[in-house]
Amino acid sequence: MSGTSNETARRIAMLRDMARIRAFEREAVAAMRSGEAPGVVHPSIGQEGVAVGVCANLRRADRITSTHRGHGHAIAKGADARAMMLELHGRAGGSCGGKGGSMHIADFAVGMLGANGVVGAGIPIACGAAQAIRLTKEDAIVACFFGDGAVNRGPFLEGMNWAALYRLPVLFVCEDNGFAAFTRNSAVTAGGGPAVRAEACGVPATVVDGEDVLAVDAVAADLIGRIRAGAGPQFLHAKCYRWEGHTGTDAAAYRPAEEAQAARGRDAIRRLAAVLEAEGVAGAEIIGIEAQAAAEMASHRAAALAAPWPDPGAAYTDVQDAGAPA
Amino acid sequence: MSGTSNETARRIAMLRDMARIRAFEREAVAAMRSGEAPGVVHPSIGQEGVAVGVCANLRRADRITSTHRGHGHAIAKGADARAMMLELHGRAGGSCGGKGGSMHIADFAVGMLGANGVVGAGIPIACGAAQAIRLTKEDAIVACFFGDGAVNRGPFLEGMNWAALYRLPVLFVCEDNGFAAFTRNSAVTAGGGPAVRAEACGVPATVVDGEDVLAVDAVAADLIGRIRAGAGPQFLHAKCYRWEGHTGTDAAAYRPAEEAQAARGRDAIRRLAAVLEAEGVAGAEIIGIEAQAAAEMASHRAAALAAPWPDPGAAYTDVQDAGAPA
Amino acid sequence: MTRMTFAEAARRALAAEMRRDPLVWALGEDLVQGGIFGQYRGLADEFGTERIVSTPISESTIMGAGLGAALCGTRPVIEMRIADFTLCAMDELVSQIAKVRYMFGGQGRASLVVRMPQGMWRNSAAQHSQCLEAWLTHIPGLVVAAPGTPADAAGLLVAAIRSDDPVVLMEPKNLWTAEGDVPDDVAPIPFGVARHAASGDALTVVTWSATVPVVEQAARESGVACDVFDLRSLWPWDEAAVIASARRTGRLLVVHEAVTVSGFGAEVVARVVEGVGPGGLRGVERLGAPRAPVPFSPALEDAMRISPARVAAAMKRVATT
Amino acid sequence: MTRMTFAEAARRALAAEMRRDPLVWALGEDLVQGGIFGQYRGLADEFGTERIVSTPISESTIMGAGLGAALCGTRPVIEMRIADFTLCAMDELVSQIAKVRYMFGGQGRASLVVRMPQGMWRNSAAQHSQCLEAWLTHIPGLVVAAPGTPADAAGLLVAAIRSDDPVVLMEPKNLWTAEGDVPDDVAPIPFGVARHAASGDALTVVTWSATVPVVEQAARESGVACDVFDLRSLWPWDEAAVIASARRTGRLLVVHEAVTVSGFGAEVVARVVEGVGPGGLRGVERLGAPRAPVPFSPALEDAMRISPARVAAAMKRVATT
Ligand SMILES: Cc1ncc(C[n+]2csc(CCOP(=O)(O)OP(=O)(O)O)c2C)c(N)n1
Ligand SMILES: Cc1ncc(C[n+]2csc(CCOP(=O)(O)OP(=O)(O)O)c2C)c(N)n1
Ligand SMILES: [Mg+2]
Ligand SMILES: [Mg+2]
Repeated sequence: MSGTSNETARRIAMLRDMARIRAFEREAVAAMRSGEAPGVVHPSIGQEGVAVGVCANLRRADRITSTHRGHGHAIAKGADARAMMLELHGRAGGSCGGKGGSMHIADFAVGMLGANGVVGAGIPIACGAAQAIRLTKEDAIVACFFGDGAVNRGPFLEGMNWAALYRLPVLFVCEDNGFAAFTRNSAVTAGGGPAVRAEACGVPATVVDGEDVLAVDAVAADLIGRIRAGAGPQFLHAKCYRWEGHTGTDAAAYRPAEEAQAARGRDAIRRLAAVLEAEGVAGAEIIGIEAQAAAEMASHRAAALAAPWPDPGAAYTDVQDAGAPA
Repeated sequence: MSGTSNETARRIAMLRDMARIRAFEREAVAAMRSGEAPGVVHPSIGQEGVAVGVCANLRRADRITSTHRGHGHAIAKGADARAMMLELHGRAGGSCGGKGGSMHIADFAVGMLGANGVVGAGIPIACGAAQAIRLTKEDAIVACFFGDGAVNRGPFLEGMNWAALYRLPVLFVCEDNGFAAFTRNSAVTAGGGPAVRAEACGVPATVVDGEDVLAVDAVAADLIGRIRAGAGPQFLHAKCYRWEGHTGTDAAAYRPAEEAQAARGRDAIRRLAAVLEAEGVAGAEIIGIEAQAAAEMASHRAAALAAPWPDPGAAYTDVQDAGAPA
Repeated sequence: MTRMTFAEAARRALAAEMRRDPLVWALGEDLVQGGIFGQYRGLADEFGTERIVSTPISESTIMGAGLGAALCGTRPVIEMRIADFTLCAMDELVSQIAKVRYMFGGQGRASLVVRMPQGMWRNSAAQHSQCLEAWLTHIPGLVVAAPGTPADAAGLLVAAIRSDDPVVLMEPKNLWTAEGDVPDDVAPIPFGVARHAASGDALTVVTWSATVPVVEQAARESGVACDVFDLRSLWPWDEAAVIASARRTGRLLVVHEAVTVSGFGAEVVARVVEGVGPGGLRGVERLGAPRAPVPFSPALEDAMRISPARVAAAMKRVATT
Repeated sequence: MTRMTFAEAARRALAAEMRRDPLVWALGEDLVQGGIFGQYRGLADEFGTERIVSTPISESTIMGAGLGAALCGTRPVIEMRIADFTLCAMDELVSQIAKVRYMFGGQGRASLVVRMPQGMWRNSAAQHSQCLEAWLTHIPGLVVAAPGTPADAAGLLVAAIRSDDPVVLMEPKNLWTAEGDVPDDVAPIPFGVARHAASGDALTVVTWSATVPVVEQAARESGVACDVFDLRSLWPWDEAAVIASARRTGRLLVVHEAVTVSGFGAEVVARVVEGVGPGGLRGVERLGAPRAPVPFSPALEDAMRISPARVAAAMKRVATT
């Protein structure tokens, strides 16, 4: 295989991951809307390029921390999508045995240290994970995903300072989709933005078009390389757009429909597909990848619906060893 | 009176306030060491120029929030020094009736909204005070004092963003004395420092020599003028040095003695005295001002020692109206 | 009287208070958009964005700014979105708001309201389902209220806004859409006065917040003659009424959604035992959550949920011990 | 056995554990300088500044980083300086550390220790004197320990470090300089086993932490034959021993420094009443702090302090009801 075709294979893998994330979330939203999946789902549809472009540069030993909008991070890091779908449905065999749900998906086997229901809470956790990696002399880094809304929470400042101070191997990834729940984030954020704030605390920052997965990939490769080389933390500000509402049931009436429409025109999946086609990959192959992704996730959803509920007794396990509920 | 002599009178007043703060704290530390004053005292000796230079530009209607090292702010804002000394001694007639002590001195009559035992906690409070001032259309601003250690706490970021976002009338004053308790603050702070962090959140920042009260005065006058004119929040990074230990009993063995010695050579009081003498104020007048300050505070201390203890029943008052302790 | 949801009752009560007193204002995330339960819907249109303030995701500063604003004479309503997020603002609530009046010897007061919708709601899982009322009853300086009906949602909110004390209002997330009759002109409900929801001689039942309708249903269906008290406020709480009832029935059941261990039910039991004397009671039970986080799956969450059937069974158990 | 202070016992225990297990490390403010009570003195010299880490004033991140480090296989000792500052890190403790194992279905564990010295100490006033143990007993996932003697300070710290559960250690600030005999080779003290500090038939007395020596003194001086239990750990706690004793004595006194209302004493009373049945007790009392913040002035602080004389009076009261 030539270098180019190696590269193409890598890009096809990225396309596949993005397609899988999208397909996963389309099923997840549908399942939530139909009531088959309980609780609330926060889709990252339109933002797949960030998760995939970053995680394409991570190894299994590397760790990630994630957010309430974390399906994409998990899948891109290699988490078991079937177990995730079961988890979303609250079934036995789910990633967390049905105890976590969409907002608490974790897959420690692939270094996915957990989604988080608290905005910004992953930042200190990522710092400590990196500190432990340092202490145990593991060869690994941590990627810490969070939204643009998190830059207004205190732990953002604390974590940036902390990581810079101890020169920790962390890539901070601010997924800037423009909104914090129902509020346009620019309406509640002053100053020069996430990158400027990170730099003010000593973490070098780079801005990237998060809707261009190859751009994310290139920048992430560079930053992660530096981190592995011991340069300390780096910050990636990835601009993107949240196509859907805040949750699967939010109609996003607080923003002009044209805005979301325009974002759909910048779809990272279609853009990568166009690059691949220009590189000579057959349109049919691309269609096949997307169809396969759709089929995979539809089958996971069917499996989830057919899966048994967890045993009610599981509600009382894994609380703690000493003083566990009787 | 000529303009110059007006100006001189103002400077003499600043000298007097600095001398009063120093004298107050010398007595406070002595009282703490002797055991006459209970609890812990955090002296701001050496930092008087910041409190006085800023407060010289505040009006009675303006508010301040302060820190655990807050005697200087209080006195500079016009708080009743006698009541403060009684408070430090835990006596009836103290600023807070003996309930607060050194770390919780407040004097609402002059807009002193309280010292605070929690690092950084005054920042959100100052933001809200400014918001209320806006809402009630009061003609006033808020000055918010905190230490260099506070810039590593989350509320610092949140408060900067908040104040910039709502364009609140707040002067943030970071009193950078080089230390956070027993740790040199530069050893735990990454990046470009307090001013850079504030600017990253949209609050314009100015750095000043906090050991030069006239420099502080000039910059504060400018910044406060802008705030009153509606320019929104401003940030003042005042560099100074903590002459004493963290508390009255800390020998500060973690730093070279020469460093503190050098700082004593930059004494804001002596520097202003020199300016005044150069302007023709008699040395005797300056000596008199300092002697008067010392006498005042010694007499407050004596008064405190002679003052009655609060009635034990006061321990149960001012908790709350509904559901007060029986 | 008009029939309306809990959220609508609370919305109207806040609007009425904001009309009455220009010093009342509200701050929190997404408030201009109506809040996540619709309890602020339309208020920004009427009162403008200086009184209905959408804030950044900055819980510490939402809480702390509320305090600063109270110290300067306004009456802020601090919206925490859900009680769990108050964990990001505990210093501001517990070490600042609750203590400021006392520490400063009465110079300043934190006359403000902290709204923290709490509890299980649609499988929100461990970080979005916690009940923390017991914590706040432990903190001197705070008044704690926990409405269980639309009428009380309105009346306690009005009381909280008018109170000179800081009042924490634990609104049950699961009841936002529950309906009930609400007075057209809402009067403040005094703190410390329980609602006597049912009368009976067999058993004293104490509850509040989300479990109020559950207990009411169980009392109807259990066949046990229950003396039911919906406490409405937990600090102060109506010790006198509960103790008098328990002295009469000799049996006490406390039902709450929160974890039983160190829940407020423990305080109720302890006070009643102290009040009537241990010899005065024949049966005592607390029905709350096990000491486990709230799980996501309906199969697991339901196993923990306080249902009318479980309450009725407990009623029968305690009534016959 | 060697006689030493509480702080020295804790210091040595940590040093021994750090020697034993290279994955044990500590983080907090001023640790390299020895910590504010000297409980880390000299440790940075022995273990270096990568294992004794002086941090910025960033409580949220001290706590949250501790969790991240535990999830990656180390065993952090998180130093909060004083319990009050934990209020700045409650989300990290309660919504993250306590729940992570459960939420993730057992994939990860927070095997870590959170040290939070607490209580009155030298007129520290309202923001530096709070006792928050009751809060933490209410939170599923946490083990809560509260030593009252130098030997237990060491033995519980060792147990906490070796525990796979997150353990919150409430060290009584007022006892750091208290002296006692400490085994030369410290063994972990199992959680849930009380120390039976005195035997008697007239009255069961339960206490922990700062009030342990106060209660012991009162038991000696009161003339009442007290069966005294120093709980040592509050979750799990030694219900069996306490209930058995109360069944025998028929009288229960719980003494703690924290506010009485919704303090852990309420849980103890409720459990004992549930355990022995209400008819099994003749006297019950809780002795704790009034529901008021802790004041600064010695004249006021002393009015609230739990003294041997006040405890002895309560012992006599309960023993004779
Ligand atoms: C501390 C905290 N405050 C509030 C919330 C409620 N909340 C959930 S998601 C969200 C918006 C987050 O915005 P952002 O960080 O930009 O992430 P996005 O949803 O856009 O991915 C909010 C406010 C929360 N989960 N945690
Ligand atoms: C949230 C919090 N953490 C820790 C402390 C303990 N503490 C008191 S003062 C202090 C140092 C503060 O440093 P700085 O902000 O620079 O103020 P300075 O003492 O130098 O005036 C610390 C760590 C505290 N009071 N509050
Ligand atoms: Mg966003
Ligand atoms: Mg400092």
